[in-house]
Amino acid sequence: MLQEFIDSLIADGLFGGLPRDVAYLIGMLAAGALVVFGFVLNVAGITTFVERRVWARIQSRVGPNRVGPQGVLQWLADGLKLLMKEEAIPFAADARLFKLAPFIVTIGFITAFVAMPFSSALIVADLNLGILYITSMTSLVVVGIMVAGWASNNKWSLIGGIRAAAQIVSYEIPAALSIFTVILITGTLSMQSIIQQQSWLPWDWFIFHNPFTFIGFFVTFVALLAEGNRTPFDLPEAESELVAGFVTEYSGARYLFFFLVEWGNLYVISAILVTLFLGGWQVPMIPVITDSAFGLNLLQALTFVGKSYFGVILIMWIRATLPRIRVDQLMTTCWKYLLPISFANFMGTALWVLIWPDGFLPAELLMTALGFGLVGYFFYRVAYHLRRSGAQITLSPLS
Amino acid sequence: MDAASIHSRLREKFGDKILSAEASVKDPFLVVDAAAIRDICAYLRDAEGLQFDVLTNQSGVDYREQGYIEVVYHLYSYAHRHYAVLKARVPRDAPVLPSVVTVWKAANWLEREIYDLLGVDFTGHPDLRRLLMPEDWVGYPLRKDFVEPEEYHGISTSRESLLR
Amino acid sequence: MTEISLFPIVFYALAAVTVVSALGVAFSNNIFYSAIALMGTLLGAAGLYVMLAADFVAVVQIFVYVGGILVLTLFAINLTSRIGDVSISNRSLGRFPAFVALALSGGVMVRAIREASWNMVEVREAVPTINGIGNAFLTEYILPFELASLVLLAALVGAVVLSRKELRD
Amino acid sequence: MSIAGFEVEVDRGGGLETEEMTLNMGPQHPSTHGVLRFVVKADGEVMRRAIPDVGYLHRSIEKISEKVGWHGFMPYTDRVDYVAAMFCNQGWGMVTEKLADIEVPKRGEYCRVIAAELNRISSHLLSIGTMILDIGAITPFFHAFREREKINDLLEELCGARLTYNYMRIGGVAWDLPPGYEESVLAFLSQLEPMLDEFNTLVSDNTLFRGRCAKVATISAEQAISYNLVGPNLRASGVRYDVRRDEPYSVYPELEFDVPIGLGMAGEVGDSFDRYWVRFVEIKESMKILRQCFRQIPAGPVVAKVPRKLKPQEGDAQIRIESARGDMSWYAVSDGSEFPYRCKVRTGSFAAMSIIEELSPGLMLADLVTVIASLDIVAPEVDR
Repeated sequence: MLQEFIDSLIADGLFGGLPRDVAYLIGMLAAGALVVFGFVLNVAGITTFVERRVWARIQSRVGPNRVGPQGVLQWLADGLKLLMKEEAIPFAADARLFKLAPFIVTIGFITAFVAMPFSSALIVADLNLGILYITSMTSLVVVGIMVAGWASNNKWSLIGGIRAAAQIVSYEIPAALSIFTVILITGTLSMQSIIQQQSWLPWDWFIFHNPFTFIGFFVTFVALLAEGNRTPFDLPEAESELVAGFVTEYSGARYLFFFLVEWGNLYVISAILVTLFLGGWQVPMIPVITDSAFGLNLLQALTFVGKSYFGVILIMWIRATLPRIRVDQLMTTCWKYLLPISFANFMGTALWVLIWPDGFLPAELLMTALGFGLVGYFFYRVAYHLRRSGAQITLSPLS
Repeated sequence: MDAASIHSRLREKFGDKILSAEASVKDPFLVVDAAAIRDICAYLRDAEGLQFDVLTNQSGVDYREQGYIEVVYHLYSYAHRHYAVLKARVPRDAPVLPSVVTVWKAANWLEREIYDLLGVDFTGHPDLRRLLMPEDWVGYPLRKDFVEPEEYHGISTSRESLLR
Repeated sequence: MTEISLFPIVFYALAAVTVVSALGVAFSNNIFYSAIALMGTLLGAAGLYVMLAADFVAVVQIFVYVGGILVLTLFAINLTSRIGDVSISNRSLGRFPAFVALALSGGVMVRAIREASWNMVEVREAVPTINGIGNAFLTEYILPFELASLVLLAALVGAVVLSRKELRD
Repeated sequence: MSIAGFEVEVDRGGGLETEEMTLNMGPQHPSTHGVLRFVVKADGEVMRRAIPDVGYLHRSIEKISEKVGWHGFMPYTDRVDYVAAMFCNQGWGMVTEKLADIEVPKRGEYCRVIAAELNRISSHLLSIGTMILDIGAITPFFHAFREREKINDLLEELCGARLTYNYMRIGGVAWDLPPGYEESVLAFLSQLEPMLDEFNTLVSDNTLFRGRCAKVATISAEQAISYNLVGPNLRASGVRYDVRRDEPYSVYPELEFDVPIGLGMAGEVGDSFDRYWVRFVEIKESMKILRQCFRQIPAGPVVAKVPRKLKPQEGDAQIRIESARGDMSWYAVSDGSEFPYRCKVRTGSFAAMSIIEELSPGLMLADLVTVIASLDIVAPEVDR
């Protein structure tokens, strides 16, 4: 995409007589800067604001509502405050690595957005290896966390770093296996091709493709939660046990970077799930809107971001509700339950694809019905508890 | 079992180790020989019909004029729902007393506290360290003749004006 | 106007990153620094793979070596004793044998470089390599592939045996 | 240990050889409930020993009592346990009344019980809320504190303060109930009921919460009695003992209530979940007591005539009351003067704190937090 765009710009003579490679370089840097400053940072920032408001609603509070209308600029204010704060580097810390760690973490996070599709055209680079690239790049984050934990020269940080490493390395296996389950169906690693093989109809989504992918979706969700250090797997920074885990000694801008990554990763997790299982940016062809390329892409991008934010809010909901599990429970969950389940999923899907290479519509419809039934039952239970407790519900997100 | 019968049973068992008994006060108490306190407590805990399984409170009181420190044991029995109060008196200048940690584990910290604040030395205590005050504190604050030091590690303990 | 290409510049930059980091691994006194320098080496090598149009190998290099092996290395370092000390070091041992080994292997390498016939290959369009790799692994090279996993298993068992307390006593 | 209902064998320590790590937890640490310090000897995540170091909140309240007089000490007792200050008020009042032979009027006793039981609810709400916060869930904490805030409002209406009440006096209470108090308390109780149900479904039935608490730091009945654990901690170990019921004081003989004990619902009797559960059920019992109090409260004076310069006769006395953290034992010595000769209070947290060192070996680092929270330790109560 980007290459064609730059080619057209060169043809228009925008780069004058510059050599082709230099033009590409400039184009790439510009695109990267645009993505980082125009999207990634804002996504992370806005997610913190959304999280605080969602939490506030769940916890019967108001939440930030002073900076800007309904407090939407709170994240900017917080970010600026952190940037202007004095940064304290502990005297006994290893200053060089201490400073390096946030950068490693941020690189691991931002580079993942290169292969992140937002619409059929809106993607920095539709890498042939898209999903593998994203998972391998996000594994850089754990290196940064470990460096942060060690360089802080603080035992709480060290334990946090070790916990993070043990957790992420363990959960990478079920996550990867579950992701590969989808790859078995698609036969490609490219994010765009994966999405193109689904459609906007729910039973064409890979979550409802067969029973194994249905379970695989939940396995992936749990494993990615653990990789993103989110509750109930937020052991690396468990504030009641480890003070703040690997970020204990960080302050100011470096602290900001860690939290940027933490909240940005929420979006990455959801986007991976949406791409693999929930139909990505696929939209119905509504004649008036999708006639123009702009309208089509806008609708697709809105769909994708909307679905992703649904996942983000789900993760926030989980974080607001569940307690944290213990280290031994964490390892048991991974090695004794998730890993065998994901192996079974992998084999099951392989067989399924062998038998029905083009999918089996009755099973897809059945799985869809089951999925929607589960969601419906969930809301029925929620309504039951709300009635029983006589809670007062305010549906308006604003107040 | 009321205070009088507990007294008579103890008198039967320990004889003159029971120094005196006071029955006509709010909480009837026995004054016992300090050296025998552990045996008496062990007996009180285990004997049939007594079974004082809890040490609800153990306090030290400094009687400066009388010249002794009194360690008061408040016992209670969940099985029989009765109380007993034992008092052991040790001289102020050499307050030494057998520890009852082996009888009730609750005595561990209670005795450490008394050691910390009144300076009573409990022999046989497994871990007799200061509990509330800093390890390097000099003096026993709950003694009546304790005078607060002017400063602690260069930090003044007094202020010129309370409103500053 | 000559068409200057960024290709060699990028190549030499990546090569420099790789070599400098590798030197850092070897010469750093701090074992943790060595491990971090290793990350630079691995990432540089991944970059070189990309330049060779071996995209799959590059990504797997990061996925396995950085995401897996390096993390485990750091993990192991963090769990070693006296990790709190600032002066944990990997002192150089046995300089003379090392020199001999260096001389021998260096000689072999120089000879290999001089005697190799360096053919220039036409620059091709980068094509996806996954299919080829997959087919090769599961048909022609299936025996070495499976043997490699056996070796890894043996190494794993060996590591556990070495670190068991009761067996060492 | 059990995760999601499955029994799981976990090898806690042993096997691989590792080096012991000394961790200094506190005095500033998010979950030490005040200012506590633990020196933790850990083998990785598993603790070999956690040695408590208390005294960071020592304000020498017992020494102060010797300088301020019988009446004047009452506000200081608030600071013994600032989470449940009414009980300290009541304890000091009762021990002085016992020494000076003062009879509290019936209405005064009822006012005391109403205030104390409200305070017990608020203290238990704080306890279970922070326990869940320490285990990692955030929302239940806010739900508990929302209700606690309403109790604070009610107590503020009663005595003008939200934390350190100084409501009771020697011989009764400072003021009668404000007009309309019964209605506001009963309205509060009726909306607390559904909130507790909601809390129950959100927390008590939560698999992860149960997994974190089940079979963690189990205290047997013998251990609990030997360490003189009191109140909810004792009852969680299966000992059905409540000072209010078994050594009645005040007007508790006239009130009907149950004494809950630990049932081993999540794992075994006396584990962390039972300690949580006993507190949870006790909130409901306190609500029952409050409703009865308002039905039975007689008219009359609320405070007895007590001389301004109180000089109890020489002697000593001990009383025990059931505070929110269990049996609180007050011992006071009078030398016949205006000032207490010695005052000693043995609190629930003091006993609970001393057992942690014995419980700690083999627990995980995360469990230490659970244990501190489930024993409901309030640091100022330990140090006084």
